Amino acid sequence: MSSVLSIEREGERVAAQKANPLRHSLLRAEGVSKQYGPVTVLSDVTLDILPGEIHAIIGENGAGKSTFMRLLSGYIEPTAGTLALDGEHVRFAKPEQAQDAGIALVHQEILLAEALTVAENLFLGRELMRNGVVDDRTMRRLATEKLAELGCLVSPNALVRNITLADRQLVQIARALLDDYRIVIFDEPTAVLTGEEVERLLAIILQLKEQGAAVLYISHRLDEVQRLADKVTVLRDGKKIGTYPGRTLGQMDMARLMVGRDLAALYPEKRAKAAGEAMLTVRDLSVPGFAKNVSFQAHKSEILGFAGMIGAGRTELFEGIMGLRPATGTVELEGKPINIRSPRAVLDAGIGYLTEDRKGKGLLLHERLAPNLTLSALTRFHPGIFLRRSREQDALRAAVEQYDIRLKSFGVKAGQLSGGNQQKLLLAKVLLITPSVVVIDEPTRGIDIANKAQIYAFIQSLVTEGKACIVISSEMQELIGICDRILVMREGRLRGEVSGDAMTEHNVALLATSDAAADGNVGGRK
Amino acid sequence: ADKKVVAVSIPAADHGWTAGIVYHAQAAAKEINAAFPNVEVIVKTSPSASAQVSALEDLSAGRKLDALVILPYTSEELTTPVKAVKDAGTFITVVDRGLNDSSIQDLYLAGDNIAVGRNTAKFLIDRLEGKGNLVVLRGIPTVIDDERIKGFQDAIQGTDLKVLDIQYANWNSDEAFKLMQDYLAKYPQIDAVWANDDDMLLGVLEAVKQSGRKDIKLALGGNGMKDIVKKVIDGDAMTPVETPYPPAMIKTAIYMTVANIVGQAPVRGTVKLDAPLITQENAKEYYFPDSPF
Amino acid sequence: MTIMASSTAIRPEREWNIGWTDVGPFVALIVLMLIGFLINPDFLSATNLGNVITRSAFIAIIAVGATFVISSGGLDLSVGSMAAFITGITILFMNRMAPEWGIMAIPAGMMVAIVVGLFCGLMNGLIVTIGRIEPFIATLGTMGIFRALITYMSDGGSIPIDRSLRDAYRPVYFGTFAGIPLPIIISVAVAAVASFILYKMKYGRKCAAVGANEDVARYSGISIIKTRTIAYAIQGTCVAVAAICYVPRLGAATPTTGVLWELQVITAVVIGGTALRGGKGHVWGTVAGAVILELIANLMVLSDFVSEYLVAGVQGVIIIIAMLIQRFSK
Amino acid sequence: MTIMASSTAIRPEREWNIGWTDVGPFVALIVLMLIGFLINPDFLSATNLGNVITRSAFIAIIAVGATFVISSGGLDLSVGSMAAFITGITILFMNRMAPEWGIMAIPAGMMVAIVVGLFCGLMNGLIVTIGRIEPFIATLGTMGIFRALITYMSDGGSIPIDRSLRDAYRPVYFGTFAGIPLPIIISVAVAAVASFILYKMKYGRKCAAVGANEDVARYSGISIIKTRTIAYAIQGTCVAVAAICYVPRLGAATPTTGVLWELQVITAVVIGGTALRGGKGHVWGTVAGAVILELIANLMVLSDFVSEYLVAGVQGVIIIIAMLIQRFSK
Ligand SMILES: Nc1ncnc2c1ncn2[C@@H]1O[C@H](COP(=O)(O)OP(=O)(O)OP(=O)(O)O)[C@@H](O)[C@H]1O
Ligand SMILES: Nc1ncnc2c1ncn2[C@@H]1O[C@H](COP(=O)(O)OP(=O)(O)OP(=O)(O)O)[C@@H](O)[C@H]1O
Ligand SMILES: O[C@@H]1[C@@H](O)[C@H](O)OC[C@H]1O
Ligand SMILES: [Mg+2]
Ligand SMILES: [Mg+2]
Repeated sequence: MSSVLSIEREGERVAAQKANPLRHSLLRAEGVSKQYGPVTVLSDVTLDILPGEIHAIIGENGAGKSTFMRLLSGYIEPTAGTLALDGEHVRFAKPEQAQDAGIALVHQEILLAEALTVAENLFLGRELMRNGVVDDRTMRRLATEKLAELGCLVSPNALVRNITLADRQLVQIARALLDDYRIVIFDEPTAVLTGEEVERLLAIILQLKEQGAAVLYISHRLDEVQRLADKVTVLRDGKKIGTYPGRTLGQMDMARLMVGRDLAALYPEKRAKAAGEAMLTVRDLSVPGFAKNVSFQAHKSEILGFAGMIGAGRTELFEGIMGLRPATGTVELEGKPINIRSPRAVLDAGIGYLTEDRKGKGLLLHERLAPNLTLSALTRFHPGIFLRRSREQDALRAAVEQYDIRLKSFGVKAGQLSGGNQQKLLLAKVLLITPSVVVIDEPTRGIDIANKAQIYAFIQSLVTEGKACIVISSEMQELIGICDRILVMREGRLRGEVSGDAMTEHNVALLATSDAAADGNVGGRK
Repeated sequence: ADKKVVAVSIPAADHGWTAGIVYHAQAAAKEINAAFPNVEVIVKTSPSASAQVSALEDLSAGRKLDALVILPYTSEELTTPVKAVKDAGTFITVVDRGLNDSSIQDLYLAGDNIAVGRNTAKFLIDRLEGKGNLVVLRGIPTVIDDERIKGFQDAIQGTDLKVLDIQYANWNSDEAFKLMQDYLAKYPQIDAVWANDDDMLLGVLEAVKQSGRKDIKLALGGNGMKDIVKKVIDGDAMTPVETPYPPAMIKTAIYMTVANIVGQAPVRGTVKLDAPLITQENAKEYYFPDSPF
Repeated sequence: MTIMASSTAIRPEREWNIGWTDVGPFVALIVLMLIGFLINPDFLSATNLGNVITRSAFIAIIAVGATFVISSGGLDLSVGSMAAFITGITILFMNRMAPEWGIMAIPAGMMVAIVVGLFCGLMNGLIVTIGRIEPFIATLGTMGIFRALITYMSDGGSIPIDRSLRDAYRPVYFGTFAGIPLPIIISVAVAAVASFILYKMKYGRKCAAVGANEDVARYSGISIIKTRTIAYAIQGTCVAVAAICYVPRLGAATPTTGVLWELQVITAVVIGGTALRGGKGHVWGTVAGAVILELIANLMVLSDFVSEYLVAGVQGVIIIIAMLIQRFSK
Repeated sequence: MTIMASSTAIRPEREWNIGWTDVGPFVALIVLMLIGFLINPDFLSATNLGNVITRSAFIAIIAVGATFVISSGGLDLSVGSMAAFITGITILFMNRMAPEWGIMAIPAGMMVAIVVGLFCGLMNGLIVTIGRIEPFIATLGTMGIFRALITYMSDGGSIPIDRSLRDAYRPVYFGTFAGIPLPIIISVAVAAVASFILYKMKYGRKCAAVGANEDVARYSGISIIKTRTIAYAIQGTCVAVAAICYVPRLGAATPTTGVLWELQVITAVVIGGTALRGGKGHVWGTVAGAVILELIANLMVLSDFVSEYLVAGVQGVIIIIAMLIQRFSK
């Protein structure tokens, strides 16, 4: 506790220094607050944004980061407080006004029109013209170039509907880089990105800084924050805790400031492996176009990781197993074959799947929490044909408690929860069917560090109860930190397996990328 | 003293002929309301059979009706509801499309649809000397349409007149235009066309004119639309005759009903308007240039 | 498992969240009644109101079914001609059986109606779901098919119900129970069952989920095909119930029976607060919507201001104004 | 802390993405023609095809406008009665001016038609966007209004065009240019302009974006209100163009002009490949859709298989089968 306080004091010092700034502030938020009805989401936040500086905003899920960013970029208006641009008072009633003032926001959510192409989305609302006609050729070329800078190789003609989440995120980032903005705000840009894409993005952000732009950067990946940030502002419960010089803060310091107290270790201690009998057996599973002849077993009380690069086909493999895509092959649960043609049958058999796309496929954003919670467990939860509303409310209360879902009112709709809390609600939803095998696709995407630890501990407790847990993740450290065994996929095929001491980033990366190691096990046992 | 209330319930203007009905009913109401201070004539139109049933309920719910003049949208569906009005002591006049139970009406006034079909057929037999290829356009599936077709078909039975084709064009000139174009494409030799309503005949004539075909000798309609009667007067070669089926019959019916109520001139029974052939000689009697129909 | 104490108290969800969408149609209803009273005091007479509500029963019953279809993200344009077709089959069946079975032909015919309705709805549903055809087109197609069938069955004329059955059947439309006309009771019962299904049964949840987001529904193990097909089957059954009540009122099926009902039905659903693109259904709002439509027509008949030619226009204006009031009084 | 190297191979993507949605309607068109030829060789005669395509021009022109409305996420049920209303006003205007202006009354009347169409479309658009009324309801309302107005203007009868203008105006429908009937040329021109707007102008992008995802559009600085209102205005203008071609065909406006066109128009758009829930519009597909509808009707008459009573049913079946073929041959 004492360390937190000392850091907080240092924060005040930084703030005091800034009261007399040498460089003038580009954008200043003065005592801004945001209320939704009786709910206060952001209260009395004051912040200066200086040119040529990368300013990270960190805080727990639901701390109000996204709300603050939306406020700075004209998507919502504050209920109290003011904004000043170059010392002049400004009001942004619409995002365009903020954009005209040189402020661009990359949203946490993916906001693209799925029915349009990549290039069309990229230039939406500011199409290039030539001889009075939209200049598709040039736009396609620029789109290809801009995306290539970010390491994204999708065709500009592809419909957004048909590209992966990661590619969508890159398209969205590219939108904010098309023009020379003075302030670029990134809200969780890397949540769905992996490897080189993240590196490329960070390089681009540093370049923006070199060019004198101000960058606001939100991420739950504290290592990124540490590498990038000149300043770090911490929000907690809608209030500003302080602004700190970036390099003075370690990751654990940041975590403490966000949470307000000390945190336990991120990864739970690994148990001595009690290798249970086979729980899930998958044989020769193929998902046309995505996965070929995949066979594996997951055991009772085991955490099994699936690693691979974006596009390796992991998501589609499990969507195939879940009956959500046409697939061939056999799946057995504790020796009993499962009908993988019907999602319902798979769920009922006891395999739960937590999608990586929580907004698009996980939750009904316009629906209240209780119906969302019980949607996949209707039959288990409401035996007979009637709904048991009070049971449902009890379950919601229990879930809110158990999964520590932060909300201000039980009456909110799922879409009004912050990203991290949506993820916890989704977790609660999937576990409500009491599956014996739980598949979690990207369990901590966009999740703050404290919640991450919670989720890991939670996964641990699931296997202690005797379930098998499969974790698909693009964060290798996470897999290594929690898994008993990791399977690696590349181009739709299983390329190998690592376990025990062989679970190193080097080995996994080798299997995921190179042909040399293909079809072999790297130091693992079979 | 209390005003006598006469309600007039008719279909909405859904094609030329019913438009004529609405026009004449409103004209009659205006004239009578002006002429007889103690009579109130109320005209209500309905776009469907069930709407008309509703209108009957509404008209009789608020006030006691002394008389009802009704042109039923369809026969079956209006029989019971009209009987309910009758049972409340209202004088019932039925026009054109009859009810299923003729004991309900006090007065019935109608055209002769069988005769419309029969007289047209007879003329065709005569002109074509008993042989030739015909195409027929029929209206909206209703009893009226059925009767006309039946009158026509019965009359050509046993002759060498052959009906090549018969299809619905819903008493709509646009649909008739298309249908006639298709008939023309389908049959290389057509001697005569019969559309059982003049709205449709307009479309037919346009299609024939466009095709430039010379084989079609006659294109006949029915209903006494003023434009067609004018053709007859002018001695049009393709449309030399016409059958009347004047929408003004509603006006006659309203006047007769009012006469019964205020004039103490008992009028009960059935009035069947003839459907004689209108030819160049008598066409003037059937020509009313100011009527909308 | 929780390593953090949850801090601030969370506001409980109010048990009844009554939004404007729920109340709106009823407010519109009341405003219309007031206007009606000002125009013609007879408007509020028990007979008149009874008549109006009774006759809104057909559309209301069918529209309750449409609430399922629309809420699940579908649309059904075939309801009007389906009603005509079912009426036709039912009458033919009753007439055929009347000589042997006498009055018992009536309940038997009602059973036939329900079975046929269910079947027609199922057909629509399967074409839309298994056939994956845009509902608008699919049901436009079946609309033509049902219309053709009734025209064929009636030879273009009409299929009247046998005289021997008429009197026994009459009370289904004209009878009252405890002073309330039977069609009102039937439609309230249908709406009650429907709102029970939609709000108290699992199926209702599925329906709304499928309409709100197909992917989420699928990932939650809800079968889109089954859910939507059932919605169409419910629609078909409702059409059958409406047809059963309809027979004694008009005594016959004709090729023009039920023409344009689909538009009225959809209008009632939308006025009632259910969004055309799917999601939550508002059963009672739908019923209010159906009554509103009938009231407007009734007002037109009772008032003497409007030229007969302009009735449709005034109705259009009233509908638009009613919706505007709903929107802007939020 | 991810250290994986990305090495995704570039997925080659064809420069032009021609999907089934683009070709489907044309394939269906060709299949229908073949069937037609088998049934009756006259089917492919120049006169017959000429007639059919010319006839489809009205629906095609209106449906091109509807492609904008539907692609932007709207719907317009009022097009049929709007067509009647515009036809009526135009004829009244021409007749009034004919004595003074002679033949010049015709082009002047055409201008009037366009202005009135634009205005009617604008009205629809504003009610939907500013009034925030579900398009289905809003345009159902204006449908009633336009229908009432034409009924009123014509006293329920018909408004025929002045004899003195008839011959001069006739060629607009019956004339040909280089052997091609004028309505065909006009509708191709309208479609060409429309596809230019939709695919080559900024506005087209906005339209698709608004229909595909309102939030995204709004966040991209696109005004939903403006975009959708313009779509309705374009729709109104297209209706006016169709009305202009229509006048000489029958020489009169009546209360039944354009009845049920809205259903045909929407069907043409959907058959053409534009999704009813909005997004990308397919102008040429729409035109093909309109021709398909007219072809089916024509086939019914030319074939001798179908009882007159069942025509509507067979049309329904064909439409459903055509859509099924489209779906499953993907
Ligand atoms: N429209 C709204 N109505 C009510 N509450 C809202 C609304 N929008 C957001 N909230 C609430 O405001 C709080 C802050 O949300 P915000 O999205 O800003 O959090 P965040 O810091 O970005 O979290 P995360 O890291 O999970 O993205 C949350 O509790 C959320 O539920
Ligand atoms: N709808 C689609 N159409 C065509 N290709 C697709 C589609 N969706 C995904 N792909 C491609 O299929 C491959 C498999 O993607 P997938 O999302 O399964 O990978 P993953 O291993 O789950 O990666 P991630 O880490 O993104 O979850 C990728 O090459 C992707 O671009
Ligand atoms: O409405 C019918 C009309 O169109 C027909 O021509 O004549 C008889 C009428 O009942
Ligand atoms: Mg956020
Ligand atoms: Mg994935």
